[in-house]
Amino acid sequence: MSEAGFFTTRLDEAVGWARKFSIFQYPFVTACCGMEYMATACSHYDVDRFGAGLPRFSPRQADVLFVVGTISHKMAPVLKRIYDQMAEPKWVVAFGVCTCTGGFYDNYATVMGIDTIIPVDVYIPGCPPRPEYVLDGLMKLQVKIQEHGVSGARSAPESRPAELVR
Amino acid sequence: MTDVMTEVAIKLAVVFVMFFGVMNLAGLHTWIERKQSAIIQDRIGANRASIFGFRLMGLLHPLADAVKMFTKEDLVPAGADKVLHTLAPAFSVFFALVAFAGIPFGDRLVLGDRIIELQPAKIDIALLYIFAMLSLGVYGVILAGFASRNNYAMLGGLRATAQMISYEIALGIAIIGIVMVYGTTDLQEIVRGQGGNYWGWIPRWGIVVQPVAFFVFLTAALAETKRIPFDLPEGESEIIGYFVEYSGMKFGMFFLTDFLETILVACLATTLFFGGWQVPYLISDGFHFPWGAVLPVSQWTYVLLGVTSFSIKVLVFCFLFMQIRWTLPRFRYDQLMNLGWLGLFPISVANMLVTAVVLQLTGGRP
Amino acid sequence: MNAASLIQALRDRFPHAVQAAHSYRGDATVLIGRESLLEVARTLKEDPAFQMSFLMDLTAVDFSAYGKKRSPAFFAHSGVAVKPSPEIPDEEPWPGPPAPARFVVVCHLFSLPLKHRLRIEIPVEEADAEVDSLTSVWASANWLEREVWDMFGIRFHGHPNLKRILMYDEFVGHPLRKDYPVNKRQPLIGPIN
Amino acid sequence: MDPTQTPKSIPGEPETREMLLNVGPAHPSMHGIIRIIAKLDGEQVLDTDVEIGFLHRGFEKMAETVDYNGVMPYTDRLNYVSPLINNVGYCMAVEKLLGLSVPERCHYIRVIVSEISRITDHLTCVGAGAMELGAFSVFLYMIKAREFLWELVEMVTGARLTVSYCRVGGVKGDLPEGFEAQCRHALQETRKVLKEADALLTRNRIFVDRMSGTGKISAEDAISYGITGPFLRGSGVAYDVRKDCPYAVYDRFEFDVPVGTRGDNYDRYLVRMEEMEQSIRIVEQALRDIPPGPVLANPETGRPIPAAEMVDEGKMGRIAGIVDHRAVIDPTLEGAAKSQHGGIEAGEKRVFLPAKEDTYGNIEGLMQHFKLVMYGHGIRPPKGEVYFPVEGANGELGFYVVSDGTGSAYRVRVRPPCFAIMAALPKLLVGDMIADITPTFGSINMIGGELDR
Repeated sequence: MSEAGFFTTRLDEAVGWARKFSIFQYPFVTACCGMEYMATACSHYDVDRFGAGLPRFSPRQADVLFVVGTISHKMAPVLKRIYDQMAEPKWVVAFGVCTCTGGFYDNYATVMGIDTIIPVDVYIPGCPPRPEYVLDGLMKLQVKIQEHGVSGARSAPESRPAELVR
Repeated sequence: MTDVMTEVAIKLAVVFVMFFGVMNLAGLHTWIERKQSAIIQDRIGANRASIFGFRLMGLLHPLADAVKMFTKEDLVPAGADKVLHTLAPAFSVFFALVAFAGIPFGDRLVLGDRIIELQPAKIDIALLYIFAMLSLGVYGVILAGFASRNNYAMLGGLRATAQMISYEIALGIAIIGIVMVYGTTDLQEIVRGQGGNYWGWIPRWGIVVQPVAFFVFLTAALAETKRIPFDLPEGESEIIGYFVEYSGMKFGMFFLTDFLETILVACLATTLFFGGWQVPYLISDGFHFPWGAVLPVSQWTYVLLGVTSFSIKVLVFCFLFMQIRWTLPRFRYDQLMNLGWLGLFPISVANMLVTAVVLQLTGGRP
Repeated sequence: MNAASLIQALRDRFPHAVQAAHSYRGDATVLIGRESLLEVARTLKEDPAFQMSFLMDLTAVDFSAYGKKRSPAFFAHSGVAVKPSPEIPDEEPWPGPPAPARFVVVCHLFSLPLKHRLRIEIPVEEADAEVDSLTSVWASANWLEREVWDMFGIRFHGHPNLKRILMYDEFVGHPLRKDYPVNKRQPLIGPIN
Repeated sequence: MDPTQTPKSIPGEPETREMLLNVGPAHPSMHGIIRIIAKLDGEQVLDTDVEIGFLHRGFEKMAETVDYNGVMPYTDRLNYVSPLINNVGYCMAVEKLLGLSVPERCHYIRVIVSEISRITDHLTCVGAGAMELGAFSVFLYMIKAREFLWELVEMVTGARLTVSYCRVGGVKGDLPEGFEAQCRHALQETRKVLKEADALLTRNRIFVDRMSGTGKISAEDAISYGITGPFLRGSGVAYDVRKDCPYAVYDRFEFDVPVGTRGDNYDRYLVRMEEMEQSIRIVEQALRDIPPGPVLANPETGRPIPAAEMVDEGKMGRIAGIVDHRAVIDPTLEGAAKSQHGGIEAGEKRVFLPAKEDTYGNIEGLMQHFKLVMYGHGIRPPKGEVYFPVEGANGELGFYVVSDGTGSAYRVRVRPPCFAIMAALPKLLVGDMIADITPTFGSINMIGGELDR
């Protein structure tokens, strides 16, 4: 490692550390998964232990967009807009099978995976995922945030490129 | 010349102590609040952030929050007034901070022939000054609401305006009782006036003389800090709040203001009603207990005890506010107005009149 | 009032409006023409003999694929057919869907004071899919009719605000019709997946 | 808009205008899927327009594409706060269509799980309502109690939330060992939490002031809007499907139907709190009275014949339990008697899935499982249409099923209880303040899956 890089690396690490322990989430709760989201946030599982216990209902202030529950085609533009309104750096967690792939609602009304609309960082499958899965997903997100760094680009989105077709 | 320099240095030191204490307490406040709510709610609360493996019971989480907010993108919504949008949070924090200048946090310290007042700024009208600053702080909220070009923020701003105006009146009139009793608006003098005991054992604190004023003050002051049950301008679940369009550190500044104001109100309540830095039975040369025992203490110990006593009282008040925050639901707009104008305002006026009459009858001594 | 007497009472009251009736599995059902729907509905709600205070549900069935549904089975009659057990009455077989009409609008009524239920079915042709709105009788018909319009494309004459309710305005077609493919998507944004 | 209500601008006075406020669909108290466009005069709501459909997932269309038991997972996701009641409702509708009667123990189990679900639903509703008023701790207490009940549900069904516990003709499995003790423990914990919540809310002046007098609806209006459940009972109408049209074994239990008097949010809160008590009471009675026996029985013999036992009996020549199946054996092994297979199946009423031991352990069980579960197989009810209502957590939850005699339903329609209440929302909100949108909406207990399906 070059000497000039030393400071940058340290800074990256410090900022990554701060970001991963201060996750203000925007819960975009639509459906069944919301119940497990609640369970995760409440006393038994307590997501606040990871520093993610402060949901912000303004996308401007949120760091992580938790998309919780099925997204229908009617809802898709709203989701996209919320994502656009968020301030950088931002991450997206797809919570539950419906947001990951559309689940068993393979029909005219639902979006087959939100990664067709917005990039997704962490997928938490399950219908709905148990709180333990959610905590696991959150820890994976923390690792990802730590690796992101202050200047570095986001690690490549694990999704198909969003192609806007009207 | 050197005299002036020393004077300035001492003043700076005092200001620094106050500033340092307040800012740290504000940081700590978030941590206490998180932990305290966790205890109320059968949770553990934030505890994962660690440096070199030290978790310190989650004490590092506020630090993480602060660093993160500094590195977050700052957004100004299209159509918003850029200047005002930026000014608003600065306004808020600035006025909340400068208000602390009037708070005495200890008795005077005598170093040789130099007398150091443990109060950042010695102002004769400290009480009025603090109120003025509190009122100006509202402009931050109003500006934030109006500059954001967002209906929710606008509603928040409107609510804040109405709430502040109505409660400041009750707050002011409640305090007049205290001012009449102690005959001054200088906070240091008010605190000094609270030294000594009634009948030898009840401390001569404001709450003993003005119990009604205390409860009016506490309620109105709670409203002033915009916390539950008076958090209408924020109202998370109804209107997201006047800061809905703020991101990054600008939002952080509003966040900070919230805590600063809580601490300020706790300081005021302590100063006005709980004897400020007074310790029961302690006068400048030592403890004089009601049963006649005397425990002499040195001057330094005396001052330090005063500062400690002040801090503990402030913390107790902060804790009380948190306890209320996690227990009660929120008022509605009209109920808030009713409580302010039909409840607190008449009570405080009546309290003022009764105080005046009693003072007249007793010849001006409490 | 049990199902049979309820149907009889209705037949006596509206000899021409009631086209058919059955009480399959004890559910009193009458088939009435759409021209007399409003009159029947008002009477059912207000007449002390019926007192149908609730319009519990209003929906429709598209019978265009009835009997033509391709079974996905290897054998047409695969699966476990079930005959009813003796203690449950099955004296009256189900007459089947009303023949020429494609749609049937189905209302479920309930009388709170008399505790009886009634199903009204109104056959509707595809070419002229319009029924009188029941909003003037029961307030609950408002959204339910909007949903039927949205899902089946049946219009309701006299409805104050007949527009889509579950789908978005840009959506073309009516998804619960049998000829709408189950996964034909019309996304607002994003690819057609 | 009524012109008399619109404040006119007077020369010299500042102009007053209404403000349009768009609440939702992404709004903390709108549960994500409602848009309320409110016309405001200051804080007062003059007019509202409610838009729904943001969670339309095509339940009714999907139900037409899968077999009868395959609809079960979709019903879980209708009212996802009390999925067991949906399961029970759908199963009982199909059983009515089939003309099946299920064993007594199964009825009791269904009652127990339904009531547990009802408690979880009301807990969530009251808790979320309190949270939206700012009393955050109450919400966490409620969810804590719900967690105890969910552990119980998980113990019975194997899943916390999307349980798919019922089957046409019974339930998936019997109550597990130690259920009763665990259940009593969970109910005790729930009672404790209810007491805490009661202490924090019921006589809390701020809470009472916020709730009473807002979101008012009269009994006549409520009936006209088709509102049922706690919402209707809050308006003083004692309509409860469990009492008025009893299903399963509800007529055997003693319980009260709480009713309100004023039809405001506070009454609905009280009704819900009391209903949880009554549900606990029902569960306790059911636990006391539950008879032993099969949970998935052949209605003909009254007990299931495990396939293994059937084989063993057959080997020993004791075929009394088997003869009534009138099996026709194919004489040529080439399928000449295939046409008669319909006849074999017509006598078969074992529409339930066999126990897993049987499925994995012997060929008869496996075949039965295959016939019921595999794609293209499954139950084939007679042609017909039925409507079956149960008391869901929000009101009358009705399933209307039309069968064309094939393996999948021709049409499945749900009568969603909160759809009717949501239709009345504009009426409830007008005249109140913005801040009242939250508690009124909370008292509806809108569940997206059920509302938009």
